[in-house]
Parts: sequence; C-alpha cells; structure tokens
Amino acid sequence: MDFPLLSTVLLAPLAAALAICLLPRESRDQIRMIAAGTMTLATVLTLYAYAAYDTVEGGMQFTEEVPWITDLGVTYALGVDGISLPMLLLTDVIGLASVFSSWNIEKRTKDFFVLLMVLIAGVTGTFIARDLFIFLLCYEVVVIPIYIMVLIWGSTKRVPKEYAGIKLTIFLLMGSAFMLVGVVSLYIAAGGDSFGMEALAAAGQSGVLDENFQIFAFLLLLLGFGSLLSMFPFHSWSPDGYAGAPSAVSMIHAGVLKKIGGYGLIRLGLLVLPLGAKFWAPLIAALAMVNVLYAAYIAMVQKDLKYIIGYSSVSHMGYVLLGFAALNAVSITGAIANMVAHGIMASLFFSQIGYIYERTHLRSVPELAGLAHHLPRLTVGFMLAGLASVGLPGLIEFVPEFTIFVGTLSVYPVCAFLAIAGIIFTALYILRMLAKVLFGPRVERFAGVPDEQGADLVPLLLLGVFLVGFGLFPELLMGVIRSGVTPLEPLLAQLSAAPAMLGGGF
Amino acid sequence: MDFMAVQTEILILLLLLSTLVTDLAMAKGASRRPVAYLTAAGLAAILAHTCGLYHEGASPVFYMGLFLADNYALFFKQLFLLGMVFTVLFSLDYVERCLPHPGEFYSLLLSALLGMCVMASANDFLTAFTGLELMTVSFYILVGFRLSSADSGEAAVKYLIVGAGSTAVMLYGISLVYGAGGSLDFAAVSRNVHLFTAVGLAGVVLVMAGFLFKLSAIPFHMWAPDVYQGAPTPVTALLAMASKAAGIAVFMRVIFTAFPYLGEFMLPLLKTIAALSMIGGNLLAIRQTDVKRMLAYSSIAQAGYMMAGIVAADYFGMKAAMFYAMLYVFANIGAFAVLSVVDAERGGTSRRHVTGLSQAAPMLAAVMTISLLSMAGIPPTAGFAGKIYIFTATVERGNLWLAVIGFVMSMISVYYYLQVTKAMYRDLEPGEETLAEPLPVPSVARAAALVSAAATLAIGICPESLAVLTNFASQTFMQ
Amino acid sequence: MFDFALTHAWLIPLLPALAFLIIGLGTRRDKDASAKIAITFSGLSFLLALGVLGAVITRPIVMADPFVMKTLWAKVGDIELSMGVLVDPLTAMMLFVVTTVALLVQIYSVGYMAHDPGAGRFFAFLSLFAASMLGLVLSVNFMQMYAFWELVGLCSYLLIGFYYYKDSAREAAKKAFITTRIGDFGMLLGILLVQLTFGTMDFVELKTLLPTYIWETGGGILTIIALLLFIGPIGKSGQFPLHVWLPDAMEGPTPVSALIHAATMVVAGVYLVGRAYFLFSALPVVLEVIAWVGGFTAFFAATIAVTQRPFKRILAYSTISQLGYMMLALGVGSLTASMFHLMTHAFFKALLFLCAGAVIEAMHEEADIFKMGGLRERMPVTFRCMAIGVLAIAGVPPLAGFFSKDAILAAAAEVSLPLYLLATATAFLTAFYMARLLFVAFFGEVKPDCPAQETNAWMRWPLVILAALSVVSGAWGHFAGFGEWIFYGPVGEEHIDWLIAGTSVALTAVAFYLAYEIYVMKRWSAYEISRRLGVLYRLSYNKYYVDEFYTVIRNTFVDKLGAVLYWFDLHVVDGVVNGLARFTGGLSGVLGLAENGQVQRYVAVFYCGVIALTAYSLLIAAMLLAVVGGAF
Amino acid sequence: MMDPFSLTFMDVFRFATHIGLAHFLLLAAVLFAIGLFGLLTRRGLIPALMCVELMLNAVNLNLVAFNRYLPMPDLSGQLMALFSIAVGAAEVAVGVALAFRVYRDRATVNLDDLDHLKG
Repeated sequence: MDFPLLSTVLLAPLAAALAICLLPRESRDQIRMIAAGTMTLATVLTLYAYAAYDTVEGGMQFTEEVPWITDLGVTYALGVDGISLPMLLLTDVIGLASVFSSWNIEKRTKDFFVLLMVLIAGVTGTFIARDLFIFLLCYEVVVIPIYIMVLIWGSTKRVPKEYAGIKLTIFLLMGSAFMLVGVVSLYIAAGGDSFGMEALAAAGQSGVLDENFQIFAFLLLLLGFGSLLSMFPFHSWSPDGYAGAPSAVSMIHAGVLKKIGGYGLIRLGLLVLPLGAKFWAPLIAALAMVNVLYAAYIAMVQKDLKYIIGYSSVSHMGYVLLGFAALNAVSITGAIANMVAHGIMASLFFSQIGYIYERTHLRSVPELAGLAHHLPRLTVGFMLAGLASVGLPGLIEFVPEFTIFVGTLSVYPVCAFLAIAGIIFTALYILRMLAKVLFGPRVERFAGVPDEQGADLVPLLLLGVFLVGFGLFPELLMGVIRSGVTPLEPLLAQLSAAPAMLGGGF
Repeated sequence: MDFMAVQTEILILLLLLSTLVTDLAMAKGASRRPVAYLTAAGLAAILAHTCGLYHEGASPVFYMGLFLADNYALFFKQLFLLGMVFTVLFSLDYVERCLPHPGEFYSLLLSALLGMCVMASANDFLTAFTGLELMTVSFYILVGFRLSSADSGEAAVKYLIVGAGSTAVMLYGISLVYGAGGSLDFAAVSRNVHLFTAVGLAGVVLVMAGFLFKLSAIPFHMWAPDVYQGAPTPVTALLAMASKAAGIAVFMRVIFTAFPYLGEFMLPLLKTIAALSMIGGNLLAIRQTDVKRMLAYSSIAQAGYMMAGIVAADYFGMKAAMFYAMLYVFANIGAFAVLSVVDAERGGTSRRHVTGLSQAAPMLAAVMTISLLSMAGIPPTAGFAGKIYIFTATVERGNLWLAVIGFVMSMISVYYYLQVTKAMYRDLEPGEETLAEPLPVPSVARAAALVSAAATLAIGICPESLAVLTNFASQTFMQ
Repeated sequence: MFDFALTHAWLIPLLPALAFLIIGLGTRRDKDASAKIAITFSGLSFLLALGVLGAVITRPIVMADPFVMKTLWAKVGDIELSMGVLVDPLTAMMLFVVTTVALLVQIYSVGYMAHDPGAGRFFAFLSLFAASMLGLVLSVNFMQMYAFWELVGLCSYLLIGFYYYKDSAREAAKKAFITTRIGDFGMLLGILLVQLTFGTMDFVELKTLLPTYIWETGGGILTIIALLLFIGPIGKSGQFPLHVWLPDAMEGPTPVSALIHAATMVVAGVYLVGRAYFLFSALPVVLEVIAWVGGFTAFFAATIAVTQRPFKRILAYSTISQLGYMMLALGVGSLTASMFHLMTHAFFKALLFLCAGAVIEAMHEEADIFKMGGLRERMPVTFRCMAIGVLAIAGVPPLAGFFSKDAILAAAAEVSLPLYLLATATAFLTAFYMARLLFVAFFGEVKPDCPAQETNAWMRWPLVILAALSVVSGAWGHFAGFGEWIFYGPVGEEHIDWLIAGTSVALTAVAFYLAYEIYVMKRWSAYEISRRLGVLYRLSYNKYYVDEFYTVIRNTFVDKLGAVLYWFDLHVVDGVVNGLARFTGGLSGVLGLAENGQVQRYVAVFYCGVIALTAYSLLIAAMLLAVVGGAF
Repeated sequence: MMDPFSLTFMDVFRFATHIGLAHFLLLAAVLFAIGLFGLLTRRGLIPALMCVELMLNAVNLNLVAFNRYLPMPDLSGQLMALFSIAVGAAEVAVGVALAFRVYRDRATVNLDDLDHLKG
C-alpha cells in the first residue's frame, strides 16, 4: 500500500472541517469552496478506487492497518470490498451533492459546513472500517451533528423541528445502545481479543459462537440496524426527521446513513452471526413486507413532499430488508444494489425538494402546482427521481429491484408477492405527487421563481449521471457487488441447507 | 517510617501553609490572584513531581502499613491534582468576582486535596477515615463559601447534616468491622474469619454505605443535587470529579484488600446499586433545567457506571473504573469551566443562562458539548472508550443485563445533555438577541476549557495512552 | 446488404434512442432541427428494418430457427440478465410495422405540431417511444421484454401527459400508467416464476426446455405462470377489465394516439402472447381464458363505441375492440390470424387516427362528431382516406380488414361456436359504429360556423400512404402467404371460408345500410332509438360505469385505507414512541418528587438504604450460619 | 448464638448482673438509635448536630468496648475513638459556623425552612 487512499477519503472532510473552523465567519465563499473542493477530491479518489478495484480478485483491497488500542484489540483497519465500495461511492457522491445543495445557506454558514464535513467523515468511516470499534465510533459520531443541524437549519412543519431532531437522535441512539450491547457481547464471546470484523466473522462461521448466542446477539443487532433502516415498527423517526432536517441532512440521512443499517446487517448480522440471521430471517421478511406496503399506503395520503419521500424511503427499505432476509446470493446482491439505487434516488429527491423549499418556502403538495412551466430543470430532476423510484428500466432502481424479486420469491413467496404488489402503490403515490406538483395549469405565483442554475444544478447533474449511468449499464454496479457477494456463497449455501427455525414460508 | 511515602502529602501541606501565609501577608482587599497562581504553580509542580514516583516492585509504606504509596494511589493522586489545577485555573475569575476571602478558599481546596490524597493511600480504616473527614469537612466549608448566595449556605447545611449522618454510619460500621475483624488494618481484617458473622457483615455494609455516600450512589444520593446546585461552581466541579474519585479510590481498595473474600455476598448488592444509580440518575436528570443540578444527577449515573466497572471485580473492571474516573475528570473540567464563566457573567447556571452560547462564545459551547457528550459516552469523546472498557469488563463477567441497562440509560442521558446543547445552539427568539452578544471569556479559563476538551477528544481517539497508565496502576495494586 | 441489416439489427432501437438523446440534450428548443433529427433517425431505422425484413425473407429465417444476438447486461448471482436481438419473421413484421407507422406519424407531426412550442420535446418523446417499442419487439428474453415494456409505458405516460398544463391530460397519463402497472405486476410475477422454474428467461432456451418440463411435471405451475403473464397484456392491450385507461389516453396529441394507442404500443400485449406462444399454446386452459377475455372485450368495447360522441373516443373503443379480436385469435390458436390482424389494424387504425387528428385540428379542437358534418366537402383528401379506413376496419373486401378479420372469424368458428357468434356480432357493431362515425362527421350539412380546411402536405401524405397500405396489406398478406411465414404449430391453410366471409360481409352491408338510414337519411331518429333502448343505452353511453366502480374501489381501498394506516402510524406506532418518552419524563417527575428540599427526608432515605443493606447482611449472615454453624 | 426460646431465668439473671461486651454494644446501639431518631425528627439545626454527636459517641463506645473486651493486638480501637472525637468536634465547629451563616441569610435555623433547593 503506497498511498493511503481510504485514509485520505476519510480524513479529508475532517481536515476540511478543521480548516473551516479556522476561517472567519464572514468568508462564506472560501468556506463553501473548501467544502466543495474536499468533497470533489474525495469523490475523485473514490471513483479511482472504484475503477481500480480488482473485481476478479475480490476481497478487501486498498487495505490499511495500524494497531490502535492494543488492550482491546482494536486496529485502525480500513479496506473496501465489493459490498462496501459501492456504499463508499454513494457516500462521497451524495456528500458532494449535498455540499452544493447547501450552497445558498447564509445563516451560520461556517457552523453548517463544519458539521456537514464531520457528518460525511463519520458516514465514510462506517463503510470503510474493517474493525467493529471504528465502525461503531464513526456511526455514533454522525448522530450529534445531525441533531444540531436539524435544530439550527431545520424547518418546523407538522412537528416542531426540535421534536423531530430529538426523536431522530434518541431513536438512533437507542438502537445503537442495543447494537453496542450486541457488539460487546459478541466481542467477549469471540474471545475478547479483537474487534476486527474478519476475526469475528471467522469466529462466527467456525462455530466458536454457539447458536443460542448468535440468535440472541443478532436480535440486539437487529434492534439497532433495524431502527436505523427504519424497519417497521421502528420507522417513525424517519419521516419526521427528514421533514425537520435541512435538505443536505435529509440527503445524507436518507441516502447514506440509513444504508448503514443494511450494510451492518450484512457485514455483521450475516457474516458474523449467520445462524442468528437464519433464525430471524422469516420475521425480518414479514416486517419487510409490512414496511413496503404500510409505508406506501401512508405515503399516499401525505401532503408534505418530504413526508412523501420519507415514507417512500421507509417503503423502499422494505425491499432491502426483504432481500437480506431471503439470504441467498441473488437477493443479497439485490439488497446492496437497492441501497445504492435508493440512496441516489432519495437524495436527488431531497435536493430537488430542498430547492423548491428554498425558493418558495412551500413543501405542501396542495400548495404547489404547475412548476414545470417555470422550472423545467427541476422538473427533469423530479421526474428522474420519481421514475427511478417507480422502478423504470434504464434508471438505477430497475435491476436491483428485479434482482431482489428474483431472489426472494422462491424463499418467501407470500411476502415477496405482497412486496411486489408494492410497485403498484409506489407508482400511485409518486405519480400523484409528480402530477400535482409539476403539472397542471400555469400558476403565476411561481412565475418569478428562478430555475436551477450554477451550483444548484450540480446535485441534479451529479446524481442524475449516476442514476442513468448505473441504470443503463447496471453491470458497472452489479459487477462490483458480485465480487463482494460471491465469497459469501458457500456460507449462504450452508445456511439454506439448514432448516428454518422461526416458521419459514411466509 | 519512610517519609518518602508521604512526600506528596507533605508537599501539599507545605503548599497549603504557604498559601495561608501569603494570604495573610497580602493587603486586605487586594486581589488574591497571586495566591491562585501560587496554588496552581505549586500543584502543577507537585503533579510533575508525582510523575516520577511510579515504580516497579514494592511500594513505599509509611508507619506500620497505615499508609501505602503504591501506583494505584499515585494514579488517583494525580487525578486529584489534575482536577485541582484545572479548577483553580478556570475559576480564577469566578473566585475573584463571586467569592469573599479567596485566599482562604485556596487553602481550603488544598486541605480537601490533602484529605483525598490520604484517602487514596489509606491502607487501614483509621487513615481512610481521617482522610475522608479532612476532605469532607473542608468541603462543608467550601460548599458554603459563596456568602452572597443564600443557596450556598443552605447547601452547606444540607451537606453537613447528611454527611455527618453518613460519617456516623460509617464509623459505626468501622467499629463493627473492628470488633469482628480484630484490627483496623485492611489486610489484617481480610484474613479474619469472623468477618462472616452477623456483626462483621453488618459492619461491612455500613462501611460501604459511608463510601457509597461519597459516590452519591442511589439510595445514598439525595444530598447531591441540592449541594451541587447550591455550591459555588468550582466546588461543584471538585465534588463531582475529585470527591467522587477519592470515594472510588478508597472504596475499591477497601473492597479488594479488606473484604476480598466477600464477593459472593457483596456483588449482588453492588450490582443492584449500580443499576439503580444508572437508571435513577439518568431518569431524574431528564427534568432538570439547572445545568449544575442536572450534572448532579448525571454524576449519580456516572457513579453507577463506575460501579458497574467495579462489580466486574477483576483487574479489567478496576482498570475500566479508573479509566472512567480519569476521563470523567476531563469532562467535568470542560463542563464546569464553561459553567463558571457563564455563572460569573450571567449570574446563573440554568439552561436559560447558557442559551445562545454558541453565538456568544462558540468555543465554550463546543467545549460544553464535547464534555457532555463524553459523559454520555458518544464517540469520538473519551466517554465512549470508557464505556466500552467498563461494559466489556462487565459482560465478560456475565453481567449482560447491567451492560444493557448501562447502554440504554446512557442513550437516554443523551436526551438531557442535548437539551443543554439545544439551548446553546438553538435560534434565538425575539427578545433574546442580547444573548448572542460576545461573552468575555478569561483567557485562562478559555485555555483550561480548551485543554480539557482536547484531552477528552485525545483520550477518545487514542485511549491507549491512558489505558497503559491505568493498566500499570491497577496491576501493581492487584499483586 | 441484408446481412448488414441483420447483424446490425440492434441499431434499429438505438437510432431513435440516439435521436432522443440529441434532441433532449441539444436541440430541444429548436423545433425544426428536432423534427429533422427525429425523422432522419427514424428513417434510418426504417431502412434497417426493411433490411432485416429482406434478410428474413431471403435467407430465409423461419419461426423455428430465429437469429439471435445478445450481450450480458447485468449478472446477479448466477443469473445472467442479457439484452439482445431476436429476429424471426414475427419480429421482422413487427419491425416493419412499427418503423413504418412511426416514421409516418413523425412526418405527420411536423405539420400537426407546427404551432406547439413544445414540439422539440414531442419529437424527443416520440423517438424514445420508437426506440422502446423496437427494443421490445427485438427482445430475446422476458426480462428485456419487461424492461422495454415498462419503457413504452413510460413514453405513453409522457406523451399522454404531453399537454401537462391540462388537468385532464395529467390525470389521464397517471391513470394509464397505473392501470398498466397493475398488469405489469402480474406479468412481473409471471416472469419471476419463469426464471425460478426454468432458471432462464430466454425465449429460445425456454422453447427447448418447455416440452420436457411439461412431460415431466405437467402444467400446474405453468398455468399459473401463463395466467400471470397474461395479466400484463390485459393491462397493456386494454383488455377488459383493465381497458379503462385507453379511452382516456386520447388526451394526448393525436399523432400519439395513432402511433401508441392504436398502432403499436397497445399491441405489445398481443405481441407478448405471440412471442411466448410456445408457452401459452401448450396450456389449453389459458388459451381458453385468453379467447374469452379477447372475445368479450371485443364485443363489450364495440357496444360502448356505438353510443360515444367524441371522435377519438369512438376510435379508442374501436381499438379496444380490435385488440380483443387479436386476443381472441390467439386464444383460438391462430397466431397467424392474430398477427395478420395486428399488422392490418396498425395501418388502418393509424390512418383513422391521423384522419381524426386532421379533422380535430381543422375543427379547432372540437371533438364531438355531432358538431361536425359535411366535412366531405371541406376536406376531400381526408375524407377519402377516412373512408378507406372505415371500409377497411369494417371488413369490406378487398381491403385489408376483410382478410385479417375473416381469418380470425374462421379460426374462431373452428374452435367454438359462441366465440364465433360473439366475434360476428362484434363485426356487425364495428361496421355500424364506424359507419356512424363516417356519416355523422363527413356527410350531411356543413355546420354554419365550421372552420374546417384541408390539411397541409406534411399531414396529407402520410394519410395517403397509410391509406394505400390499408388497401393492399390485407390482400398482399393473404396472397403472399403470411400464414406460411408467421405461424405456430402446423402451417395454417390459407383459404377463405366463403360462408363465414359471406356472412360477415352481409352483416357489414346491413350495418352500413342501417347507419346510412339513421344518420344520413334520418329515417329513424337516433334519439328515439336511444330512448327506447333505455337502460342499455345508458349503460353503453356511460361505459358500463367501470370507471365509477374503480373510483369507488380506489377511494375505499387505497385512500381510506391509507388514511386509516396513517392514523395508526401517528397514534399507535408513534403513540407508543411518544408514550414511552412521556412515560420516562413522567417517571422522572414522580421520582423527582422525593427530592423535596427537606434535608431530613434525605437523611431518612439514606438510612432506609442503610437499613436495607443491614437487613441484607443479616439475612446473609443467618444463611451462612445455617450452612456453617458456630457462633460469634 | 443463643436460642431465645431456651433462655432460662438464670441466663437472664447472668446477663443482668455480669456487665460485659454485649452490654456496651447494646448501649451503643441504643444511643446510636436515639441519635438517629433525633436527627430525623428535630427541626432545629443545633439539636440535629447534637444528635449527630450522640451517634458519634455511641460509636466511640463501641470502639473502646471492643478494644477492651476482645483480644486485640493493639490499641487501635481507642486510637480510632480519639480521632473520631476530634472529627466530631470539627464537624460541630463547622456546623455551628454554618448555623450562624444560615441564620444571617434566612433568619432561621429551622431545617424545614431550608428548602429552596429542591426538585
């Protein structure tokens, strides 16, 4: 390892945060430029890593290892494989887009970008960590900046932003409390000498951790990752939180942070506690099905754009959960791909909603109409995101969704059937929203609203490129993910051979 | 009679005397800043001196094993010294403005410190008791030191009444243990089989009650909120970190040297108390609007966490508790440094008083947030590493439920810590604009706050250094 | 040259896609340039399609041995999702039809959209549609077909909603998308089951795997798969009960109606069944379902068309009806007849719609046929083309419709008498309402303020070409051996059953006569007749209240249920969360009550703790005593 | 340990006439309890301090009695009692000083009235 690429990607935002700290409050332009420059650098490096990743060889690449806390067995170990690399890419792309989405923030600009950079660094860390301690550390680092950002730059709609912020924070932290217990007991049970994910996974798969323990520990992890992934009934923080948060936070939160839940379930739940995963999978599948339909139904009666997308993302996370629960190579590939797809799509949505809100201070569907007349670019952004979330081919969501369906239908026929029915409801609420907001007669009130240009256009272009690019050439995404999932196949085969315990066949 | 064993105490005593003399020598009404600088410089020098006292092998003992200057004691003494130095520094301005007779204030701080150091080194009940009382009586006065505030007097009286009651209980316990164990020496007591009789066991629990009072563990916590709230802010800081740490120091030594064979008997008790403290402290803190009072409840919960480390009853747990005690010092310094400045400038420590601090003094707000997050155990602050140490030790001994309570309650605690953060960071409402005006922050206090926050982050990111120290200290003790 | 076309068949969808990109990213604002680009690329695509047709004929490529090229699109697990081209006579015919109609419609649109500021966007969408439809036609597997199936649905959505500022257009677009989505849901399930059952979605592979599978395991699951797959065509091809979107889709610009909602996209469902006919034909139950759905839809839609007034809506119901015919043909086992009718229908229905466009444009967006009249004189070319279209669809020999419809009737007669009767009745109704349309709009007096003028050349020439195709395609297909070219199973005998043909021609004549008497000679009052028919008339006029039924369903099962669930979310799920928070806060308050400031209370609590501890220690001591014995 | 039900009159008599360790312990316990009772019930600050003093003296009695009656190696119990007396004195001194201070602030030394800090 010559150049510490991942460390650079991880630490660059922190360095930027520090640099911004040292600037005077008034130099807003420099602050923005630093943030944008740093994120561009990180994105370019990540893209390089994505391109240079050897999918044939697979496994952890770009690894870095420095012993850190020896008496706990913590190592500063970074690395990416086919599962984490797409997530890393997602993080940096959305991070970059969110910087531009926040371009026009004039209120306490300095504080905002410091927090945003810390947030991005935290999320980045969770995906590239190969050590559980670092994973947890980075994850929890993220929560507090979000709270402060909601508090200062958030907006009060259905619920006060203070409520939304604290709900989100406490919910996630409560989840992480269970997760911490799970992780600590895991660490002890595996011998208490290493937090390294590979070491723990080896312990889990070789039978050092007995089945009862795995079942128990997985439940704890599920509580943590499940609430992060807004699994029913732990989802209620998510729409409120997104509605309260400034758009950059919504973007990162819906786009990336939520995915830590799915990523963690695979990285820890499946790899370290395979028997636990096997035990709880049917329950997860049932809840996933509820997620898909329940949230879609609720999204249908929402008025606030952010609530619609909030519930929509709860609904989409149901597919991810379902993919996970089916525990086969295809469905898990689909789950990972779906996380990427939803990340790009949801953050595009939030950036566009953010733009509307910034310019009109309106977010309620009944109050908006006919924006297509005045804001054609925004319309394109909205349509792209909307159509992607409907699952149209040529856009990013199609192949992942299809993959999940293929992977799950044979395992959980009923759940999958109902979840697939979700595509109808998704179409229903998305199209209703698009129709109402974008189309219809010209409304003179919006005549003076300028269309997106300059920095405002960047999120649309950036996310749009990935939305369409991965849609038209899914192998760019699926190839990398496949190299990450292929090593799991023996484990998954072993699992599927074992009988289901919690009443299979939902 | 190895006087080298008591060199730290002797130095502190000398410093104490010199502050008294200096104070007397100075003109009436003159600023007592020189005394403060003398105190701080002297303490810093002693702290530097103690760094050289860590040793391998046998520890120096003073007078028939009454007083043991081992690495364990040394660690805690450094902890007290550290807390004291920072407190003196960040409260310079506060003391000058809010307290009468600042010279005597420093002398009393030093006598409390002396008491703590004696406690840390105590190797029999007599020494422990003496140290404890030296500290406690000094604190009675310190708590009531803010003559301008009636609350301060009330707090002192309450502390005195409850504290005297607890002293009586502890003494009664000591007398029973003495009767059963036939000695006041820890090691001698531990060897006496009569400790397992009704008298012996009753004595043991009464002694423990006395120490638990110092730790303000539930149900011996009732005094803490009132006293913390009423006391002058620097004194509150010391109560929270140093007094508590001294309690922990002597408590652990008593448990592990005097009653080492009583594990089966005591552990369920201690676990219950730890759990109660974690739950009760955090729950009670939720409704508080005064930050100092909230920190009092929070300190009850912190005592619970440290006890959770102690009940692991092994080297790891002890190390974890020591680690936690140390990082708690830094967290407290940060929080109270900010509070002292706010208290001095705005005349109070309620949430109302810290409102808008992120604009009035962004650095202080950041330090406050970091310190509170460290108490809550959110990374990358030291508290996270501390909690991981404590609860890995706890889980390792099979007490998973304690870890569940600990983690869940610490997340609940984030709620009330964030209420403070919220007050500092939220948008100001109309009519509150004055709160955004820059707050004059004394440079020494600023430096102290910054250093503590930096230390909190440094320990959080790189816990190894401190862990090595605690390892070393606890190992020699366990031999 | 033909080989070049064949090996570059993938360019056929790609060229219009390219046009979409160029227009979308570049020339969107420049109407003329956009039109030129769209037409150029469509033209190239048309030429390639002709080349492919040539290759299929000359090589020859037969149904049993298609030409296949494919490339890996994405690989998940061990499932390979590929994209590619499959060329056989069926494909070639479809390519020809689609590219021809698309090209003509685009030319027509130059005239039609001349004054619309959004013309650039229009051409972009049309190109995208052509690309998607051609991709669908060339599909090598179910996944590809589903992908393009969705894309044509998208284009349809975009084009129906082209006049996005009109509420009705916006609603119609939404309705179209969602209704077809319901069908897609079934189809997606079917496709997934195909993949799970056979481990492949490739048409060629499936075709070889299927017989063994049926032989080994029977048809149980296959029947389910096929029925699920068929839900897709029900949605897309406007079969009952998912036909409701198609009449509303006429909100789009008329060229769109011609291209998408008459000639090409709506037949995608028929094409899918045709493409997967190896599967459907192996399952008699499914075939029966298809036949009855088709037959019923054909008749049902025809009865509605009889009473409608808007020009395009009549044509829309006519389309539904004709699609029903095609399904019927498939259901009774004649791929040939179905595809034949598909082709002829594409030409004459496109013709009819383009005529409709011309008329409506000339009438300044007036759509009600009873407000027209005498257009024959004002728009002679349009009238002649329209007449040809009407005669063709009515099945008057020797126009195209005669041959294809006759083939269907003959096939139906072979299988089932009720179906045959249903189809014949439909034929009668078709002739009647088409005649009604023609007579009401084009005959009679010219209304006083009628603004109609003959259309411009851009619009006229495509009409003429389509009219010519409507005349010759039937005879050409019949005599050139369509049935030996596109078929499944044994080669069908190409002959005309004179009894059946005679019956239908006679019925057509009667229908024309009746219409003439009612609407031109006014011998009987149309109003009187409708009044006499009473309920039947109202049912037909109100489209059997299917829309209203769906509205009720949607209101109760979607919106109301959504509201209920939202309530549940707010008050139960969130209620628990908030309740827990409130409980914790409340607990804090209650516990805080102990802290009342009274120091003696504090001391008391302290001593309670001490007493509890002491009691515990004494208990332990007693237990120790009991175990060990001895005394202090 | 004696079984209370098998106590004879002689046992009671012996206990009443032969003063030993048990008597001192009992006395100390009673004194302690009295002090505690006073601490909990007396409303004045000064009486409360006196009660604390009583409790401390009970402990001293204990220590001295143990040292006298049990075979102890040294005089540490008595030593402890001396320390305890000193500490008690210090506490009372501080206590009285605080009483003055509180009286100056609040014009009362009634413990019930010192309830500004609560909640």
